[in-house]
Amino acid sequence: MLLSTFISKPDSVSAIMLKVLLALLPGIALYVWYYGPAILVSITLASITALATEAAMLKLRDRPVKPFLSDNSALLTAWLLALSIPPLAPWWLVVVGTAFAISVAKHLYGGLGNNPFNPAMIGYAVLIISFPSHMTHWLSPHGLGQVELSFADQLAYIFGGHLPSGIKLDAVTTATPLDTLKTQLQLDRPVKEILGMPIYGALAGKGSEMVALGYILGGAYLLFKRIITWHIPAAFLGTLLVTAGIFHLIDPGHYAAPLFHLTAGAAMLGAFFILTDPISGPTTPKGKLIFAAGAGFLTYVIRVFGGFPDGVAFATLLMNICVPLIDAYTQPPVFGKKDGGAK
Amino acid sequence: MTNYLFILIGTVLVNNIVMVKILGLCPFMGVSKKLEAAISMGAATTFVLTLASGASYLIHQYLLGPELEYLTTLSFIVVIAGIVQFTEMVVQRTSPALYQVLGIYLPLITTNCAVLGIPLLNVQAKHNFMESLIFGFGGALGFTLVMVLFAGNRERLEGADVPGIFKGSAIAMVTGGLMSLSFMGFSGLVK
Amino acid sequence: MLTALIVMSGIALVLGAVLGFSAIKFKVEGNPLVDKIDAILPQIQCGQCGYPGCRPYAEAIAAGEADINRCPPGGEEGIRKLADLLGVEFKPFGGGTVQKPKAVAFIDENLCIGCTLCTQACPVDAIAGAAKQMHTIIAPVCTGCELCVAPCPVNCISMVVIEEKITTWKWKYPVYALAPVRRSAFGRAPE
Amino acid sequence: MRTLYQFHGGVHPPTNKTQSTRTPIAPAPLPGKLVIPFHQHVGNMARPLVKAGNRVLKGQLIGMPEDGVSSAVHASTSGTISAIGMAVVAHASGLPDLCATLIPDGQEEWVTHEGMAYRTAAGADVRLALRLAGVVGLGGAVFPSDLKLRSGKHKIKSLVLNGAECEPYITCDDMLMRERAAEIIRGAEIMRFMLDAEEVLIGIEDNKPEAIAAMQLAAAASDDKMEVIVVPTIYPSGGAKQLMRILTGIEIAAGVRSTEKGMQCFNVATALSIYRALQFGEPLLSRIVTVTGNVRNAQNFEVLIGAPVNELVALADPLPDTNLYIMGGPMMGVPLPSAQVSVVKATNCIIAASDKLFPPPPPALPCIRCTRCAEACPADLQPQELFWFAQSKNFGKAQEYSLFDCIECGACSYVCPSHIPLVQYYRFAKSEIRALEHEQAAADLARERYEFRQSRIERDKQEKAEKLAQKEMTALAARQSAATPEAAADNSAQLRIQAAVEHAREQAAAARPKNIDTLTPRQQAEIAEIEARRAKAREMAHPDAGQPKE
Repeated sequence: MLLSTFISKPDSVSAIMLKVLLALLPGIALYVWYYGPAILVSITLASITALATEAAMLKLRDRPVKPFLSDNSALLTAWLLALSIPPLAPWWLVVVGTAFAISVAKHLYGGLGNNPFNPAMIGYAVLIISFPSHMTHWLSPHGLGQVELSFADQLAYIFGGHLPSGIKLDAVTTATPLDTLKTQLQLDRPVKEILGMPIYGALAGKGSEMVALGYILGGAYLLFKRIITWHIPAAFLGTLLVTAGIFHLIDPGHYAAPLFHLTAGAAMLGAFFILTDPISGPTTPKGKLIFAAGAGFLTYVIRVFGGFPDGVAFATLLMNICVPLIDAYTQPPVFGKKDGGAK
Repeated sequence: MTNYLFILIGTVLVNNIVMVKILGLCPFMGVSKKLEAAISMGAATTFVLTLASGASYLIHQYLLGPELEYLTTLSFIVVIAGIVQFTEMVVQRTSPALYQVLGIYLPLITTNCAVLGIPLLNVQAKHNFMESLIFGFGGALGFTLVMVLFAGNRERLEGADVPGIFKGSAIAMVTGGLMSLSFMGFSGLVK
Repeated sequence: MLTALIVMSGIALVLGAVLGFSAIKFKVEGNPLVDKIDAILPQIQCGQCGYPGCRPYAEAIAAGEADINRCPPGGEEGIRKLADLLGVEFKPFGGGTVQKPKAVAFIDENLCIGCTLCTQACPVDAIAGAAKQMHTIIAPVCTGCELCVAPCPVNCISMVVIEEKITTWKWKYPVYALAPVRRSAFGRAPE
Repeated sequence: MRTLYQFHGGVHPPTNKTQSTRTPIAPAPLPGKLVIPFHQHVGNMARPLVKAGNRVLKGQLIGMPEDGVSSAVHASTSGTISAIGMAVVAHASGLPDLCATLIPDGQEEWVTHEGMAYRTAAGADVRLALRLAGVVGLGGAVFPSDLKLRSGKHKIKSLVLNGAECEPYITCDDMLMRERAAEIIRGAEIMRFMLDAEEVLIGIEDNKPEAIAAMQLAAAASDDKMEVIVVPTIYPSGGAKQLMRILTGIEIAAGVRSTEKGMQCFNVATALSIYRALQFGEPLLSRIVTVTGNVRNAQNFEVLIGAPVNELVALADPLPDTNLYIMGGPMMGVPLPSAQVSVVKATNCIIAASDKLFPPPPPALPCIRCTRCAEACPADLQPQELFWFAQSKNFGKAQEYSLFDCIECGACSYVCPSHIPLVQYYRFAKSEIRALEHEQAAADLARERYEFRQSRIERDKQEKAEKLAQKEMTALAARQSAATPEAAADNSAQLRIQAAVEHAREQAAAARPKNIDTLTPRQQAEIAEIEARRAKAREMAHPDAGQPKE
């Protein structure tokens, strides 16, 4: 018998997830514009793997397949992971990462709603630790590579691992702007000079800064639709800005400008799409601020001082670990028990 | 001074004794079901570990010397066992509640390989007395941090729809592994 | 060789002295654990655990003589609490003990001969009545231990299962429906 | 303009109120049978005063309030009591409860009744009159009103009259305020007088302009300081605590009495019944019920307490695909276990439901912690955490996260994108916790009694041992002191006889039945019968005892 509320708002998990997927489209479109359609291949690959793994895990766990397969959460994980790894990555890299994310990080914990870690970021972390060399070959934006690969050549490389004869991988790929900055700084070149290199645009990487703009657009849509609240993006970007600003003020020759850090790497993707994952994130407003501020700080530290090219994934995972404690210690006071609650 | 700070950050985060060195897994798995127990265990271990680091440095430096190097492990074990016994008695007397919470795990600090591991690492790294103390304290702090975070996660996981065969220790192991994966993000931070 | 012996026995001597001293200094009396276990037990005093009451059973658990899964009235919840307190794994019921629905004793007053055997058996004085007078169960304090049933010479005591009333009715655990919920139409269609 | 305050959260479900406000309140015709439960209020069940076959008059007391929190129950019309027994009542459990079945004779013959001069009578007498009139809160809580009309040691500043009626579909208070504003204001004057409150604040949601106008007109005519305050439409503004927060800015925590903060809150319909009870001596026999939903003519009816729901709904002409009746609104209402249950004092609305009107929700998915529920919660709780703990039966944690501050308003369930029956989980957890607490109390009592028994047995044993020792001592002393053996024998024989006499006396005292002095012949006969049965039982138990030996 139905005993609780008899009416409910016309809303659903799958609709929410669908809106997040929609919000990713401007970023993806700009991605394709600047880097070519290879990313669509990895997104498709990741999506198919995610759905297949999800279905298999649901079957194994004896759970109904249909309602969970149509909740779009597996697709979202797949898209976020595909957007985090190089578009020219071999097919098995995408498949391994996605399958690991869905099966271990999500379904071992009980599937949708139960995972303490962001599955996409677990997938990314596993890949960058297991296959570091494959994870650093990023496609050069249009007009910057020594050679431009045709879409057919890209497909051949993704699925067969062969480049057209006479073309070396290094000729079509490059390190990310963040990675380049780090390696060049180790050669004792000043930031200003490094940022003059052709891969850099107005703020950060050429192309990638525009993709970041696309993510901001999507983020604005999510804020407008009230899928996410302002807390996480604001605290994350704010902390990143302030931390980068302080270091930049101390030594502008060695530390890049704050706006560079905001638009470089996965900062915008993280701020609006990764950290805002409600399942692995905190739930209280104060907790969201602490969580995102911590992630912003860790992102900067790992990016600038650590051994990995970008810090968003690890910062997200490290803050994910802290979520239960953050939630437990930031419970807002209940009705009538606020300090000075009388008026 | 920065040297000490680096040792501290290094032991707490970058070379975390549990997450990176994979030492001290017994209490990490055993006493992390409840948050309070994890905090108390961390505190007790911090006390023992700091004391053991200092004592073992003194013994190694002044009692054993180069010709009795082969007694290092043996003597460290004896000293640690003694300190743990002492701690147990103090805790039982001063805080019966804490004693209750820690239960059988208090004597287990003796067999916590992290507690033996850190003095041995100290010897290996040729730390001086102050460095040994800070290394021991930092290691214990890292241990406590990870214990507390892990306990928080395990308390929450109790409500999760974990598949039957993964319930309990299995999923805790998986979580420990994924936490370790996350801590690898710190690698390269302090050389 | 000799130095090694001297060093090790020196360490042992010092530690022994310190521990011996603290053993006197930090002496603790009594065992608060028994009280804590006793507080968890349902106090039905039924003896189904094989001990003559709840407290003796608590003492046996504290001494490590008895398992935690021998109290059927406490239910699985009770075992879980004991497991939490003692830091051991949860165990299902052992030794052929079954959990029965809650019941109270009922004396058929037509048959009672007033022999007082049942009043002597009742651990909580829940039977009123003197010699040669019929007895009555004081239902609100009856724990349903069934200890009075066997001694009755005329078999006039029976256990009556407590039925659910509106005042004791509990909301049921919602069925986590993954198939669409169908509303169950009531018996007859509304006119 | 008064400053209004806001409470956290709240939702805006479609109100669906206009369907039932098009026609005035209509009296429901006398039904063929009334089933009146004895437990219609919070607290102890009323004690039945009538037996099957008794003729009762309209307004006659048939259920006497028991000690403490309780209220009276009356015959809603004149007729014959055909049965006192268990019947399924309007309760989510679907369990039966003690009811009186009344067959009306159609005479509507009133019991003699008269009003009382409440201004001159002692406060306790006025409250007793209300208790015996069965006046309880008609907003749905059915808490005995007399208990709320004690100002106690706290000074009451504001008397809040709740006319917000925020639940969708329900319009009984709206219609009552439109049609009987003057009487409600009279009731408010009585309550203000009894509580010695400074002001009366009447909160009405802004979607009831007619009611607001009527109430303003009536309030203006009063000598008391009364103010009709229009509050914005938001669910659950009609929750007592939420309304008091809106009107005064003061929040009352769970477990705190509003009087401690100088406030008391009543429903408008309660004000009316208080007025009727004191002015005319009329007990609470009927109430206004909205019949709406899947019906052709949604309308408000004045219904006698005890009238069967199916006869009431038939007046509104339900559509054939109706498959469920809900008592209350769509947010907090409970499905009725059967259409045959009767209207009780808590019945403010009956919604005929069909799958078309309230489509069954899609399958519930796991919680994704989106916190829409936390944003909607008017009690500032974290429903997602409560759900997490309730579904894993971690009751201790659920309580830590203030489960009992939940008012079960359903705002969280309404907004949940996973369609989880959240309130259901909270109700489950709450009743489990209450049961566990009850069990714990029982265990504590058992331990106490057990320990007392142990100590008594120990003491008895000791006393016995002492007595024995003493006896031996005296015997020894006697043996030693006795000059002649004869005297000693005499002495001990005397002792023995004395003991035997005492024993016999004791036994006699123990065996003599008590309370036989004032027995009627019938009772004496009963006792004799029991003795006979007992003798027979004894025979059965010891078959050889009574038989002559061969």
